[in-house]
Amino acid sequence: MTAKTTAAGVPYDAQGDMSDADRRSAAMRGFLHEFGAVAAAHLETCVRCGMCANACHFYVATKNPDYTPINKLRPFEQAYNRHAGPFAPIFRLLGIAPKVTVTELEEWERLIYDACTLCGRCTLACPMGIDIAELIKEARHGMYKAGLVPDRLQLMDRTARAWGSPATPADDFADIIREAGEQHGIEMNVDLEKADYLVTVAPAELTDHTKALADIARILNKIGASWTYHSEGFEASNIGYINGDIELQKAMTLRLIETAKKIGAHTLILPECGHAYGAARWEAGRWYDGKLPTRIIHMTEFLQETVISGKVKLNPINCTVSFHDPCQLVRRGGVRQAPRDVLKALGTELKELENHGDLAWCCGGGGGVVSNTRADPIRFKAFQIKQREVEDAGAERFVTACGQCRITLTQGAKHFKWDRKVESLLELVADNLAD
Amino acid sequence: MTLLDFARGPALEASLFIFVAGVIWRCVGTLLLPWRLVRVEPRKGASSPWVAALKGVLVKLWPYDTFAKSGVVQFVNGYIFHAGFAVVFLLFAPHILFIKGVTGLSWPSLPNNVIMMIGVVTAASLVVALVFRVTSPVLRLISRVDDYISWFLTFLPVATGLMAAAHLGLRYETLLSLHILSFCALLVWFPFGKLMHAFLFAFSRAVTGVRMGQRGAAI
Amino acid sequence: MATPLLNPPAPGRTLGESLQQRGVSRRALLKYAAYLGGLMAMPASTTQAFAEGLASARRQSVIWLSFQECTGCTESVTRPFSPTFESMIFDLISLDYHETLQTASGEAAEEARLKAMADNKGKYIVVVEGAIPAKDGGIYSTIAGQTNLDMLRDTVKDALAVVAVGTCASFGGIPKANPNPTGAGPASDFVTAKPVIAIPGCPPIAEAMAGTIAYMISFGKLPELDQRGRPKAFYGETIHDRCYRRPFYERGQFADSFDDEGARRGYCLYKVGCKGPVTYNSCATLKWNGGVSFPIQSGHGCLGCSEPDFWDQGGFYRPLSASLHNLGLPLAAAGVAGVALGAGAAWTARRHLASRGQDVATPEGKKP
Amino acid sequence: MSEVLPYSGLTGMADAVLSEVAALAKLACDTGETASINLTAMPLTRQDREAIETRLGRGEVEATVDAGGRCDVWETAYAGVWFVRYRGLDDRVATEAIEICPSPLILMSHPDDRRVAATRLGEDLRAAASAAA
Repeated sequence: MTAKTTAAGVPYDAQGDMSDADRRSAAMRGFLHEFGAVAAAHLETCVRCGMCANACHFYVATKNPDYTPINKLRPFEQAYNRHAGPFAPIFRLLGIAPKVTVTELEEWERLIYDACTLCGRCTLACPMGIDIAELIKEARHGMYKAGLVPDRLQLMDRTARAWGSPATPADDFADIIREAGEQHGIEMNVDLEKADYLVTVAPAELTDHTKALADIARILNKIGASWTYHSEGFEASNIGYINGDIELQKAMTLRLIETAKKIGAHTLILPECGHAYGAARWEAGRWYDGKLPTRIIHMTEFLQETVISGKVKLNPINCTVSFHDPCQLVRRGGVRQAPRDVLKALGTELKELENHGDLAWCCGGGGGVVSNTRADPIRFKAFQIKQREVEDAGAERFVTACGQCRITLTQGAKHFKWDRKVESLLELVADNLAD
Repeated sequence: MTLLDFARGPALEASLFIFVAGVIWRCVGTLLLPWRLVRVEPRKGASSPWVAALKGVLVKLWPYDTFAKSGVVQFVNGYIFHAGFAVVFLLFAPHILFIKGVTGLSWPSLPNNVIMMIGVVTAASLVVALVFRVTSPVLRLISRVDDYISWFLTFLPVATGLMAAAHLGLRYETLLSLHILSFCALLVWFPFGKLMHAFLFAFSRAVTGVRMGQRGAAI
Repeated sequence: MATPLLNPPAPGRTLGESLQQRGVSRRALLKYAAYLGGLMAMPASTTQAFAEGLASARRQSVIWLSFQECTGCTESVTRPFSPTFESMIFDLISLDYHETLQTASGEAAEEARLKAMADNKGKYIVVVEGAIPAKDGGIYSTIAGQTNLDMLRDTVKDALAVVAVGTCASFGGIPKANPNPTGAGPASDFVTAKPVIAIPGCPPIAEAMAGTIAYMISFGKLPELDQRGRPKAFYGETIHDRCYRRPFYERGQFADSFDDEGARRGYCLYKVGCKGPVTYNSCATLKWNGGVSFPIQSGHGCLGCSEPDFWDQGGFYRPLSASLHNLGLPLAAAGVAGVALGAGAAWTARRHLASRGQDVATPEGKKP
Repeated sequence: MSEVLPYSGLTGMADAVLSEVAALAKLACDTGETASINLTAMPLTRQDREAIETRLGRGEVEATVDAGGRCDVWETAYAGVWFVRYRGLDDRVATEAIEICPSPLILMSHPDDRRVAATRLGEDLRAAASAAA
């Protein structure tokens, strides 16, 4: 694992000892596997109108045309045209769609991983309905096969493969939970054999935001639910999903769901994490024939149903608040109303950002970008878009419902010495439970 | 055989053949690929896939305000030349007769001066599209040869049509022949370039509509 | 095209003198010149010169050859509707040979032709009526044992110029229509050494013939011709451009059939197959039968009879903008071909994807 | 075209012709250049022709020429603008022209005709004298 640059000076990381030819063909195998009718319907339809550029925070923040979303797909598209499109045999014969070179793949690593958060804003902008974000995720499957992944993401991948979590070995999980319980004075359930709710976590909560572990426990205890954390299936953030490591994605998804099945949980609560929702709620069906053996909901959805049903009462906060919509939860997940319902129940006055809900700007750190230090410069630039909107909205507090967004925004604030705290919706609820 | 006979005869026949075969080829070749659907348990209360697909096709007719603003050239100009091309192609009496000859369908036409005006606007709008393509760094980067060929072959029938209608330059039958031949060229190119979006856009929008519809997310 | 054609006046009386002899005043010639000049849109200032030119010219020897034809052109050109004007052409020319009109027959007829050729060597005009069959040595039409082709070549050798009268002689016309069994072609296919002026039409307008001949006699040169060899004075504009129904076309008002309201209102006949937009002729202005009417005025679209291959334009009632042939079958075939190609492409792609992507874990957990 | 139709038969060409006549009349005054507009070669309807004729009206001079058929000539209500209607032997109108000139050529005697006529006049007189004698 060494940082390299292409002849054109583009930095890239490469893993493994593959020859260039092997690397290329591994990438092609990965790409090829994605080329079904659905991807084809998208790849066949682009008219190069360029409207996706202005939807992308990285393009808007830098004005670098390389970051035009559809441009990030070029090698993927070229491979499609050469190998799967309706004219592929002719293109191959005439050399119209030349082979993707390993150099191109190396150059595009930066665009596919560093410059895309899979936020899907470009998908909304595309007049042809091309789901660019989805295609980039599919392109990552090939890149992962070729060992062309940013080292930082690859490191997390290896950790997750070894430990079941990029943050901690499974063996230590129960201890972390108990410690958090002691620290916050909450009774914790871990590794119970039977429970109605299986509660899962994201790495941020095992390191930076341990209070969140206690917060959800506080609420579940309050409503008298039967619930547990479980060492066999706790890690909901899915680094495989982000990196394009489909094997890991499957392993991590199955671990959660099989654990839920094992303990007879009717509901699996995902933590405040965007990609956890995308991976578990919308892609687990891949391995369960489109049916989920258990209900899978995001923390925010859980808060909404608990608050709306009146199971918990909240003390009003009486302040103005702006909400950052996590892309995977809202734009790509359809959970638009839940956080707003909860904020309303908290008695706050919501001051929406200029771009909010489905059209919200990404924090700039999703899709693994926040963990990929190589992307820091553009990530900070993208952060400023959000910073401006938050200032313009002028609310007293700034809340979100995704740990990764929270870390990204907090880091951005720190970088620009911006004294705004990014708060968690869960924490806000837990802190204001009425007796 | 005069140029006009060639244009109205073998040229039109061959190009229509290529057009029909090519369009179907590309559609069938795309849709008969393995579907590779990622199976999903839809959100409760999500609209059915067919409704979601239709919604995907329709919603995308109009951009969200923010994208309409940031992509105003593409959006406004795009609408102008699409509508202009459609009106000129579909509502000019001689064109309707051509379509009737091929499909048996016909409908009322617009007066020629209206068509002329719209034709001029369409041509101007296409020029704007090209200027934007070659001046915008984003579009310059993402454009392919396809984009320029498709532009040229779309512009040519509009230009020759206007010239023929205005009797500009050459003799009418020559201009008419060139107009028909340029349309033939458009037909021949159509299935192989990006112009196919005229058919494929519906599939692309529909699958996104279904994917997002299942999640109850925006399209 | 200002090639001087005619030699200095031969001995003998001029036309003016011979007319005077018959008590016809010069006003009559002036009237004739005004008439033809007006039709040819000649500048008014040249009318006088036109008349003077005619007065000082000698009668022009003309040899009229009839080949694959129906004599309709002769009928049209020689049967005067307005006798004053249309018969005056015969004061201008000496029709030395014309199969249909001459009284001589058999060998005497052929002798007349040979005599005219000898007497006016290099000065006579050959009018060709009808197409010339060239297949199988031209045996499909012979006169006095001589093929049309040979007779044409013989006669034209010492001619001053050739006038192809009618569409058959100009462009091959009906004999040349598909499948053209006799290999017929226009005069211009076989005459290369002499100027060939085309006066097409089925039949041609008499005034176009008279005007052209009179012009040549009066001014001693060819009139200005278009790229198909037609005098621009009569074939310079399309029927459509000079059609009184043109405003309806512009307004998009059309007859959809011959008995609908649009037809009764005199709307444009484009939709019922009028070829006016691509037909160059003077019918819309000169009209027929002494200016009474022309096809469009009588409610029928222009057939395009003064254009090459007008018989093979896909049918008289097929709109100009429609393709020449019915495309139902070819397009159905195209559809089938498209499905086959598409399915083939998808099958190839599936195999290709399967063979190249086989060692990748299947994300769906299912076979593709 | 029957009367019940809304179509007036006017194509707008009449106005165009009339304004050209006006322009040519002006030019003729300024430069002395004569001009002639032949109405036959124009896409005019019967109604157009009538409109032109009516608009120009009738002036002081009217003449009939009999040379290979009749020819009606009249000066319109506008001096120097003449209307000439050429007819064939059968009296049908062959062609019509509007001439902008002091006097249409058709009204002038041709020098050749005059020469012949002068000769003939002398001969005729002599013949008459000798007959009388």
